[in-house]
Amino acid sequence: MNSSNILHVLNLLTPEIVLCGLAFGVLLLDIIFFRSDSVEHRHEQLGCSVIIGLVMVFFIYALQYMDWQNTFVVGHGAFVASRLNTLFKMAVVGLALITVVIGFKTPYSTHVGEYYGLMLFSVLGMVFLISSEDLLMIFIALELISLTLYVLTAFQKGARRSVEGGLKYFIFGGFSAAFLLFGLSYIYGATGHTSLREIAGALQGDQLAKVPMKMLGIGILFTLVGLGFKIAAAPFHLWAPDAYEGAPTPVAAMIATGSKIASFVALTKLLLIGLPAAAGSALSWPTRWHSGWAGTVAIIAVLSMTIGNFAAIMQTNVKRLLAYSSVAHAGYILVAIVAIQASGVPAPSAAPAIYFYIIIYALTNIGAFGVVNAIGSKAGGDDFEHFTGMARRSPYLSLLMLIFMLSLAGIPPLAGFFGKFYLFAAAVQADPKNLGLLWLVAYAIAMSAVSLYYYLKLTKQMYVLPAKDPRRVTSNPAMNTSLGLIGLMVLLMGVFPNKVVERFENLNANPYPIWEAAVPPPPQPEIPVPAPAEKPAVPAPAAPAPKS
Amino acid sequence: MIPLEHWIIVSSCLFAIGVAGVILRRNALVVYMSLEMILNASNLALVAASRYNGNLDGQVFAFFTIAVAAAEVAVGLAIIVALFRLKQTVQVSDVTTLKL
Amino acid sequence: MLTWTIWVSFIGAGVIMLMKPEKKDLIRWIALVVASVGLLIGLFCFFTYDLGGSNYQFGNGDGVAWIPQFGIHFKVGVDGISLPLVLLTGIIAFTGVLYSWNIEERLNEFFGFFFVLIGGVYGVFQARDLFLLFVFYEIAIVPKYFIIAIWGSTRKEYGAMKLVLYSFAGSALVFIGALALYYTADLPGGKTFDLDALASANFPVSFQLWALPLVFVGFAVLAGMWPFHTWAPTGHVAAPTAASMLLAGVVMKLGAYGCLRVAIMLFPSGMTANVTLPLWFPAGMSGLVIHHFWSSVFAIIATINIVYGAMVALVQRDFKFVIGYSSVSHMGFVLLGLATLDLTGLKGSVMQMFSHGVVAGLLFAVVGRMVYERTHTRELSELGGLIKAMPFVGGVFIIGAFASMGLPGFSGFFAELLVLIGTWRAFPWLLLPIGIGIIITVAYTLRTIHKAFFGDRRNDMTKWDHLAPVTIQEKVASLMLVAILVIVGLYPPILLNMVDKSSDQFIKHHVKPSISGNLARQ
Amino acid sequence: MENSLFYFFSVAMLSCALLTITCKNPVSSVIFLVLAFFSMAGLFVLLNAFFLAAVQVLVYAGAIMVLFLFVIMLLNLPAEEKRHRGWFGGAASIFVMVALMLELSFVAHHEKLASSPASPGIDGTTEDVGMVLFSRYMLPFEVASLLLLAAMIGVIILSRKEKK
Repeated sequence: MNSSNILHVLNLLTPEIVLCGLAFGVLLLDIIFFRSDSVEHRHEQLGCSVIIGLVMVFFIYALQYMDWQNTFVVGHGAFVASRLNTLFKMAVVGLALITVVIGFKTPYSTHVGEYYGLMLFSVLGMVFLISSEDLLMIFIALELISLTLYVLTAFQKGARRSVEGGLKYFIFGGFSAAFLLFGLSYIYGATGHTSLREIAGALQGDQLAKVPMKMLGIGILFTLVGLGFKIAAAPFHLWAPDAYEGAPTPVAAMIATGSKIASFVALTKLLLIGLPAAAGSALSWPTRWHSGWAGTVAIIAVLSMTIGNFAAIMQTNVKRLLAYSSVAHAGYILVAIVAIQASGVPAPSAAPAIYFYIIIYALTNIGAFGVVNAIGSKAGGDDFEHFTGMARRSPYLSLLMLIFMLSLAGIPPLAGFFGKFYLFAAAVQADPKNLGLLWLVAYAIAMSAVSLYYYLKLTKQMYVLPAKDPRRVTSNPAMNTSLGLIGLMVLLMGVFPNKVVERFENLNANPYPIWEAAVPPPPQPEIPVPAPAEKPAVPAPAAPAPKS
Repeated sequence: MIPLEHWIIVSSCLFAIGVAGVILRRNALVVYMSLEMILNASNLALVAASRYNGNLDGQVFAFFTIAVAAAEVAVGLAIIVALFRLKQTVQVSDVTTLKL
Repeated sequence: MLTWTIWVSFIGAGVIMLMKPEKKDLIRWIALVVASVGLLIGLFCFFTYDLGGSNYQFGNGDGVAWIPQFGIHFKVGVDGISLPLVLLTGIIAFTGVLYSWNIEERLNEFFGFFFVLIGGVYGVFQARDLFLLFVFYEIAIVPKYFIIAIWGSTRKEYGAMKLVLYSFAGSALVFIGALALYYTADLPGGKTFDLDALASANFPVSFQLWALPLVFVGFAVLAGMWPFHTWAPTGHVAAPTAASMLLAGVVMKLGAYGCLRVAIMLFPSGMTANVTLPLWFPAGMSGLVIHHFWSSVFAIIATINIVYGAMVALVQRDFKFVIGYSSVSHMGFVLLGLATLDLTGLKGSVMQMFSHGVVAGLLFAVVGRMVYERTHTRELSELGGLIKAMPFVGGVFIIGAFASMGLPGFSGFFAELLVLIGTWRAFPWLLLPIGIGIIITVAYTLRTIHKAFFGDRRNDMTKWDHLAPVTIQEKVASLMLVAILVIVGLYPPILLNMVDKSSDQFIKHHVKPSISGNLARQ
Repeated sequence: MENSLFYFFSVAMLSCALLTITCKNPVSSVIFLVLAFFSMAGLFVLLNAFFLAAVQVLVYAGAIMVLFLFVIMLLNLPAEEKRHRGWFGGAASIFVMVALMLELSFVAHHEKLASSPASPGIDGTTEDVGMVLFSRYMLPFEVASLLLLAAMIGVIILSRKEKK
């Protein structure tokens, strides 16, 4: 690495550096200037500075997004800067921004600076996870996210729920991280590489014969278990309801949205870029079922949809309901992940559909958590009974919640409907001649019909039952505005999804040139890799039996 | 020369013991120790694979794992201390406010 | 221009939703204006529909690209089959607002949900793109829940949830079928959801044989097809008057219309193909061959609907349940007409949709609004002798009941006659049970009229002395519905001409080319 | 020589690990785990990973386990632990353990894995590891520093006593 090279890398990393500086800045500001102020005051001042900083970072990403035509790779994939990644980073930063806004007037702890600092570190972890295409970086970034979120979950030290939620989250999370690491070590052991593209190279063509496939299979299985914890897919979801319920609502929102987006992007990349050759097939069981991760993911998807939806029916706490519903939604997304490589060649719409859906999902969920925070902090809790008759007490927030719930249930014209349509259409598209994945899609559609029941159960509390306590519930204008904007976006992305879809399909399909080691585009690239940005150019053949 | 197979077998045995520990023990501290064992099992596999693959990536990976494990243990112990201040227990099964 | 019926309803819903609930009269008048705009546009189009012109009119040609990545277009237009249903929606919406004049509670939300539902229904009847149709279909589902659960009566939350879950499960079946057919259709113009293009796709018969029942049953759930009809009586009974009018009058037609416009139009061969049932037989026989398998199955189910609905209606004690089950019974005629795949049967089916829409609206209005709101009971044994206290209501109900029985001179007569002729051609062996069903229909209708309005002399008639007088809104709405029944009954061509034209086109273009058998004789 | 050392360290490590999870007293668990980690360091030396062996002793056995001991002493935990799991939990964990061991060993045994280290053999000296660490893995290294910082802040917040 020569000096101009390092400068270029720094240039690529500008927003991350600014974000890091912001985290340090918030910590220092709190210690140096605001130590003696009241908690509310510190909360306001630091919150404002974080918001300003995040807006700045968001705009730097936006500039990068508009500026770039190429994909830059730093350190063999430890950091990949592409437009698609930047889009996700914008989403994550935007979600963090909303998280700060919805938690604005509800201080959970006297450690305000640390609260925001840890939140920003978590966002940093998400940003790095999104841009990593390297097993090591994926692991470290995931741990950065997890550790900060463990602490943030237990942040209300005086509340038993919070600390217990934190402990449960930590134990399950630590277990999953250990599984993930063990899986990664096997993948490394089988292929000898940590970079996803090098792994894919080691699995291509005649190289494949040299790879110990059973060992690789074990590695993939354990990695899936580890990442399954992160995305809260059943049967690895047990932490989710407790962590969501125990954590302060903005933190729960972060766990449910930002960290989900990042983990899904990492999972998609790992399977799509690194391991397409080991996909196997999950088409029309049992005749066209070949062992590989596709089958495993299909089973996890079925379990998630079943357990998530049926357990959600029994919940009487809104946050737990959202937790189980997020398990179900992870299942829907996994349906499309199965389809990525279902018939040996990548399904063209699968990856964009996943990207579209996780954005929609995150947007809807952060809105829902925002409403839960606004209502919960005023009504004294987030059980169903606290939401009874809310349509009379707070028509605006109730209408927004109605929109978010119906979007999650997949009712048009809201974004959730088109998102589901896109996911399932992409899944069927994987094998259009024989409709090989229709069994999975049909199951998913049936389960989403079940989901309407519990979303309506919550809205019933708000709209149908009479209020016990007639006092009105209001929230501050900043929160109202941002939640309203989210509601509007959920509506607009459902009515006019074509623009967004177009963007994702372009980003996914257009093979922007990739420049290894980050050299500005016009001069000669050091190692131009002839692969498209998000998928390998040569469709790898379905692997024969990668695991026992 | 010891074949790679033996290293992997030792590593998987350690992994299995760690998993059994997590399932068996209700004391959060011992659960943490079992988690450490799993991480170490992975380290062993990484370092062995690194030696037999002929690159240093695995060793560097293991180095990072140790750093991450240290951070993780510190956070976990801090949560336990916070919990202990509230409830005077470190038994996982005593965490009952939340339903499983 | 007809598209404005959709937009006006949605905009109206938004405006009303944002108003303060205290301004009740203003809300009511705005709702009436919104409904009458829809009705007037519908009427205008109805009378200007060019019988000599192209089949689809008032549309936007080949549509506007909406989501081009999936070949989804915003493509609307009506033919002689859907235009009467659009008009019907306008009529029911208008009279529904009038009958809801007495609602006091959360008025803005009520009319908000009401017009979202109406807008969705208008959309379904006008959509010519499968995706668009499905979107509107689902938009129409959720408001029903809130209308029933908030403003309903008698187990309202249960009834509402059951209704919504049944409809949603049905639409899930349609969704699966839609995805499957989208990718199976091998069209020169690429993948599309355009219904006309899909209709020319010639799906393989083996595909049609399983996709047809999926889509047909999915839609027919909403049409009250046995054995998925159980949502209908509970839902109708639980719903407030305007909602039961809408449910029985329009929403059930959505299901039947979907069966026609999607299932039969896209999969005609699925209806008529022969199926070999792999039964065990003595050596030499391979199995039982059933001709026109799905067509026969649906015809039999429709007959069950007619007979079963009538029989259950005969033993009901609750006035509203009688009407609820009679709806199930009458929807059987609609489905039967569709299942015949015969021009006359199809015409009868469409006529029956219109006629039953008006009749059901009228009957539910009488029972839910005019009787129950005054007497606060729907038990037939407690009613009785109402004709003296409310002669107007009694008269209207008797006319409606006669129309529903299918007496000549009312719209229902002609509709059922056509369906029966179609059935005679396609499935003559079904006429016997249908005949029994019609006799039972006469029986329960007369029984209800007798019990509710004349009744036992021993009953204490004085308790009805202080009933509130019938309001002007109720009178206007009732007279309007009665007038429509009579006009269509005395001069059927007003409706039949356009129905005839489009049904003929439908059979000619979609059913006949792909039929090997001799089911469609015209 | 190498073979016998390998078997010695492996057996020592696995038995110490087993003892760790079966001991009733958390303090003895910690001691056994330290022993297991020492054996692991020995295994690392056999793999020529000298730098890692040192780190293993310093960080794991030296720092992390001391932290454990420190917390156990701080909380003054009772030696006896109630066994809530009963025989079912024990049987389940033994089953899982044996199944995992057999499955993973079976997989390792049936793969054609390398029988001898790659040539040229690589040495995990501090210099070699450092070279890789600060070139290719520069960025993860920086992120790891953030991770440690975040963990530090979190630990301070969580474990400090609040003034009432």
